[in-house]
Amino acid sequence: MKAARIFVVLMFMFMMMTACNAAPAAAEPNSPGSVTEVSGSDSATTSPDAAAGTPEICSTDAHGCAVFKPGDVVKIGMGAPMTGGDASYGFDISQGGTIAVQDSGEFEGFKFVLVVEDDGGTAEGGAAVANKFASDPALVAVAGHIYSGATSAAIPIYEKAGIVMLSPSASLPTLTTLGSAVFNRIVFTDARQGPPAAEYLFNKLNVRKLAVLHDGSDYGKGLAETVAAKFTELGGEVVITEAITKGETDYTPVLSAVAAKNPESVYFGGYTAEGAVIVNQMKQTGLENAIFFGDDGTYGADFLSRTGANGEGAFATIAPIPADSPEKAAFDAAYLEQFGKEAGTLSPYTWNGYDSVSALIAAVKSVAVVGNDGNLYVPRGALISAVRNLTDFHGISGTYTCDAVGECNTLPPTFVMVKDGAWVPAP
Amino acid sequence: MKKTYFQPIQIGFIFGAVNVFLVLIGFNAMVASLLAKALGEQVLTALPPFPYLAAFTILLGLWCGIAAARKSSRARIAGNVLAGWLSGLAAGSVTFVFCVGIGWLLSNKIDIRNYLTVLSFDFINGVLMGLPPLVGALANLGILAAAGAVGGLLYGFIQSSKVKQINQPILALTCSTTEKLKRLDHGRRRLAFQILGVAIAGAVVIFLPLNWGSYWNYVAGTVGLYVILGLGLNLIVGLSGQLVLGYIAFFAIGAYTMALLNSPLPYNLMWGFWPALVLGVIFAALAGLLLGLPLMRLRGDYLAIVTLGFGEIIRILLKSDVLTDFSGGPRGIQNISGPTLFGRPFNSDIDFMYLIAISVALAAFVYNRLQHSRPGRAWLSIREDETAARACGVNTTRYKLLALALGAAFAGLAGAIYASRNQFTGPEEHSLMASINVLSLIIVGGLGNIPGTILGAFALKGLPEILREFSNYRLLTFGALLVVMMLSRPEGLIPSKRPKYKTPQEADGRNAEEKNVS
Amino acid sequence: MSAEIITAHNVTKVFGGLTAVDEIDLVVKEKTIHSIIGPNGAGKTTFFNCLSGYYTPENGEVFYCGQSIRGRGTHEIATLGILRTYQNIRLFSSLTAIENVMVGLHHSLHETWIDAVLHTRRYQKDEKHALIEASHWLDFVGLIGCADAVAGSLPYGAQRRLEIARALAGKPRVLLLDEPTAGMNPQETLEMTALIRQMRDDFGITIILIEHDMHVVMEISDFISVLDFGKKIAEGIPSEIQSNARVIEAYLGPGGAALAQKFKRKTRK
Amino acid sequence: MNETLPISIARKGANVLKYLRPVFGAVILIFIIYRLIQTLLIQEIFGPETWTRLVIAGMIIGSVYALIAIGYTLVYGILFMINFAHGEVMMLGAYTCFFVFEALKNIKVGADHSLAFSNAYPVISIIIAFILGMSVSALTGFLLEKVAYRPLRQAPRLVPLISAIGASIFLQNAAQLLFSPQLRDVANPQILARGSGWKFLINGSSVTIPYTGVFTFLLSLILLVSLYLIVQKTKFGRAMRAVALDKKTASLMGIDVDKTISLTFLISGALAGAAGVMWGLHNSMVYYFTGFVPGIKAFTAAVLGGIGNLPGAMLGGLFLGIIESVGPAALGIDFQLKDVIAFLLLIVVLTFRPSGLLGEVLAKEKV
Repeated sequence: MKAARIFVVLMFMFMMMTACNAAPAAAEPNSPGSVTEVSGSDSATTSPDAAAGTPEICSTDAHGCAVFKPGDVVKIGMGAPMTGGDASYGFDISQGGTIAVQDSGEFEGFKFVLVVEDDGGTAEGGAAVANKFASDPALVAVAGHIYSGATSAAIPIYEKAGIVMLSPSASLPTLTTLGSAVFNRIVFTDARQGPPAAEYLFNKLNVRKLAVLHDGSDYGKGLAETVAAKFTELGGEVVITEAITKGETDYTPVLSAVAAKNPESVYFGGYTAEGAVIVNQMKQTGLENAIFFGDDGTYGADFLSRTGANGEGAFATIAPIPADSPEKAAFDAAYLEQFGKEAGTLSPYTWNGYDSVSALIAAVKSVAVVGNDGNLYVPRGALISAVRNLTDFHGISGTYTCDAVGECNTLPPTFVMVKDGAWVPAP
Repeated sequence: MKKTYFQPIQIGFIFGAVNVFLVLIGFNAMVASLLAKALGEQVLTALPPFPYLAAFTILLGLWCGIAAARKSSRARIAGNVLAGWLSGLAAGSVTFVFCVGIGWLLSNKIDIRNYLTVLSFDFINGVLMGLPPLVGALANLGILAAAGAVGGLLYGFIQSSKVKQINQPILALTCSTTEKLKRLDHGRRRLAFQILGVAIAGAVVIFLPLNWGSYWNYVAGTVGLYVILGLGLNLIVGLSGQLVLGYIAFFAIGAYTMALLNSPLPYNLMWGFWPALVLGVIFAALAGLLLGLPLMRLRGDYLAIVTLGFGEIIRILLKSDVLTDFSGGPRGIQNISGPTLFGRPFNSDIDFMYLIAISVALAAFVYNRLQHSRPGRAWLSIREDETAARACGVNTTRYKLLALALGAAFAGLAGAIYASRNQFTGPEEHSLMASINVLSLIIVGGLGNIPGTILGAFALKGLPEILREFSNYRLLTFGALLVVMMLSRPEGLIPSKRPKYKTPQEADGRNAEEKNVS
Repeated sequence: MSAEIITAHNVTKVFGGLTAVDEIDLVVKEKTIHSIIGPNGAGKTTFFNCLSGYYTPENGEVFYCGQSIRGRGTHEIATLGILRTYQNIRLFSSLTAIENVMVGLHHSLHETWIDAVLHTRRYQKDEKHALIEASHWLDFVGLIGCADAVAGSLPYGAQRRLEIARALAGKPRVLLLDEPTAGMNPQETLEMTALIRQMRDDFGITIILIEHDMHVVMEISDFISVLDFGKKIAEGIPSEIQSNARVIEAYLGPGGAALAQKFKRKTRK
Repeated sequence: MNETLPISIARKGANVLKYLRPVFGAVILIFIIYRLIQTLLIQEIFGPETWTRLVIAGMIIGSVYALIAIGYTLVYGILFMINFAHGEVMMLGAYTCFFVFEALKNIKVGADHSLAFSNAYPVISIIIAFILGMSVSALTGFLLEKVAYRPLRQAPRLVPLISAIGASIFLQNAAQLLFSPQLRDVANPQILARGSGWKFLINGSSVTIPYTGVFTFLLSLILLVSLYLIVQKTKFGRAMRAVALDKKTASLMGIDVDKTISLTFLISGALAGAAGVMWGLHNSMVYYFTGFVPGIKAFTAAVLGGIGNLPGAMLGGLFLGIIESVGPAALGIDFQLKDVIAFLLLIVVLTFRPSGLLGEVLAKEKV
């Protein structure tokens, strides 16, 4: 009997909702000037008496302070795809972040922890995770999100909550042009490496006929477009522009079509998985003599292992890495020790993950103050500006200085090539 | 006699295998840390302390014992205990072998994480509870065996009459209330339920959004949108019996209409939310018609695969270079402006929650009215037997098209709201998996009825959010649950029932309801 | 003599090599009960399918009230007033009995989906009308007791009657019954024959009947056509058919005269 | 009597639909032909070597699709259910291939124990890979049926489908959590190293026919033929067809329906396993999502050829593969849109032949 069933269902809804409701904190912590106090590790109550030891800054701060009692942990969030086809990125970057948390130790006896939530890389997941983070008063900053789709949907929510972001990998150009105060990123974007790559191709390698491929992702596509534009501007000819389907393992049809235009070089915007396949299959499709030119996505150890001899003479643009600094070596060792894999085998963004988290923690340390009541106060507004004003932060995959819109990886790229089965600086 | 020993052991082996599998994917560590959290301990490392890991093993053992005891239904408690113990022993022996294996790895410092990713040394150490390999393995064996026996004992107790007596009063109470309700006549009973239902719904819809935070608003909103989608697909699959797999394409059309009309890029049209909403619905419906026209001859899985193709076509086109200028390609379309109401912006999470609640109510209303009408009956007849329906004078082609168009319109509505709520839409939002989700939710809920759809939407969109605590294991758990749900309730959580009509003859006192046994 | 309502003019239907219906001419007078008999595989049902528009004959025309209905969709023909039942019952088995009949009423209602959503006056009117009509027809076939029973759960005889009720709801001027008494016990058969008569007498429906039970046929038919191997081999009033040698051969094989005698005597009683 | 006729006997314009389908088809066909003429005759973008390469690539990927599609169609023919998890079964086969070669790579043989087993005895190691891969997948398919499908045999048609979807999600994530989400490189034997194959020149540029490709094609052909013989000639095949037509009657005739169905799943699983190993050998990259897209494509292929029809599945697979690789070039469209072309073609085919290229065989579907 229908009415009865509707009734039952509604009851069920009600109970379920309230049950879930009990778990995370319901408070919207960050109204201007308010003080939210963290009791336990993840539930917040605004209590007047906490105002006793409140430092000046909290009352003036645009988004108020996050308050931690002694023994509480300061949470850094990360929204990443941990399930679905792109999970390897989520795993890798979050593992990098975990090590960063371990390395950056405590602050005045307050521990840090990285909270990783699965957003599946989609806007729906991104918004859900963002809302979850926004309703957790113990969470002060977000290292993410990983995919641009999720990030686009997440930004407005963090904007409202006043939580600062520092994405290790979201490369969609328009993310920083929308005038968001909280969003910053350390990823090496299209605009940074595209034009120089084109110039290098045209001037150093004397390429005149270029074929441009990309993997249809926003990252690869944007890159390909910038390169093509610059290259034609320089007077070269882009003979063909094709997009491949990500995640496949047979691109001979596309490459055959490319070969028919016999270009001198093939520029590919995308990641190692597809890049390696292309390099291998170029050899069977009449592109033996064309130079393969990749990006920071195709750079990496597994590119070498996958292409073997075929990879000889392939180029790539990468962020200027402080030539294997001791920190980097230490990180790689720690990564291998903890996760049983070489750093960078899961995705090219391991080190970015480490850097974004450690940069965020550093920023928190720079703004946090211990009130005379022994509580830790993290002024969110100050934190936001601190991240935006990041200057010469020496990470293991680059030196970061954030500009006015939140692009933190602004140095020109360095060029590398494969010689005798190893990446070496290109001439 | 042989069987009585054999069956528990068999069950035990299955559980042992499951245990090994769960350990190999690190599930035990996750559960253990959940336990730790529940008991108010902070777990900052990936691996919780040993006792909790042991607790997981104990729980599994208990379950194993109970299962075994239930299977070999013995009268006496001793029998249950024996069965539980045997199964626990069997499970333990499987685990023992496994533990010896990983113990050997540990003692020889062989790192195979490159292949089995969780088997780090301290994880193995955790599984062995910090004891030397053989001892640890034996400990596992012991724990499982003991827990199995205890499980058997528990089951025995549950069987024994004590517990039943405790249940008696409750049973009596429920029975009596249902009796009371039964005694009310049809109309009054219906009314009572409806009032109650509406009251609860009102409570849920009006009060909760205000005070349960943006996160649960968002989740509830998503569930709501999927309820709309589910109802739309139910018109097509549930009522008119056309299996459509690319349903999300219509959702995409709605979303992109909203996006293109209400975002600065690429066109900066800014028509406002409401007109875009209406247009989204209309375009989706038209798309449904256009897709339907050539394909109405196809049936069953042929239609399914073709519509699947349609969905993929839409997604790939939206993503492709060809339409980049139009749809933003893989980047999708960003900061879509939210709705405004009477001049004031109407785009906070709470506002959207209300908007979605109203849309759900509207969708349910429309669906319900269509269901009990001439078109509704025509659809049902097509689902049941297309040839006979045509022989009754039903223009099947026209009604199939109608179903497709209306269903698509529902999707368009959901899509438009979705886009403007996320302020973003991109091609990957509309992948095949989304279509499959919608189909699953209507079938899990129970094909062709509203409460089922609502419950299904909860199961499929609410559950993964609730399973967030399971971190990386949520989809795994979700998949397993999907199978279990289907196995336990093949007709769906709430099976459909046929409506009862009050024939004039009944009014004359000839009460038909009693006579028939349906 | 009343007018011709259905006229088939050398209708031919071929499946692959086999000619199921071979140049059949048939004239059905209005308000008669016209039986089509013949041994199994004589093409009776195929001919029905040609009449009801399920097949379009390769050759020949079917005239309904003097107008060709060639190439009309089944549902069109149904709306024109030619309805049918099936040899193997085809009900909407998971719908209730009354719903089945309401589907039968489909084309006599006019509400659109918009009416249904808005509950316009037309909707109210139609639904009320539908309910009354449907229950009337259920009453007529004596199933009003199980109005809300799921059709699939009804006993065999009841299902047959329900199928007829569904057809009647469509306001037929011609009703094609395909073996309505198949698999019924004598009692049910009697009821069914009575029902068929009643339909003709009370509602003036022309009934075309496929039937194997000779008693039934001889009892109620006004006119009989006999098919064999797709061809029409005889036509006439029952008594003529009984004495027709070709028919007897068709049924009993060559030289079944003796049997034919018995046959006659039995029917004379 | 004519005055009593319903007016509606004068036909309303309802039958526009009748003509719409041909028109729709004609439009698409005309477009295709137009583009073909454009690219082939007028512009002449590609030389014969390109066309050869395209066709080769198409046939290889097509035969992988065919291998998976055969498994699909086999199960569909018997249970009328879309075994959505079939792609995942294939994925497990591919993983097995990866693990086998990893293991064999580390077994050193030869005089100075420097030579990897897989390089020393490539044929043997490939055979091992196939045996293991096929058995793992077969076992998976068998368990899948036992656990997830058998209890639902009486349930409505869509229910097993959802259960299958659940199983598919489960298997994907299980593989991810067990073996990590990393993209794995299969350590092929040297002779099957990437890009190795018969090379020959077509006007001046070398065209490669990879060994693995030829192998894939032959294998799928062999398996198809043998399977066809099994279904048509053997006692088990007869049992299968009987079960497909009518389970109840079959069981009355003394056929063990459960056993037959289990066996069918074993076989289709083994086929998927073979496809997986081929995938590993040919593309030499494996990860937990490997099965998803090929699964969908293979199902499309099965439908294209006519569900339940073994030669149809083979044909559909090859057809799909070739269309995917040749289509874009021939029509002068972005390769990104190859799936669009494939699916459009599917729509066209099905609008004109509603039951696939070769039509259904095992039994007619129940809706």
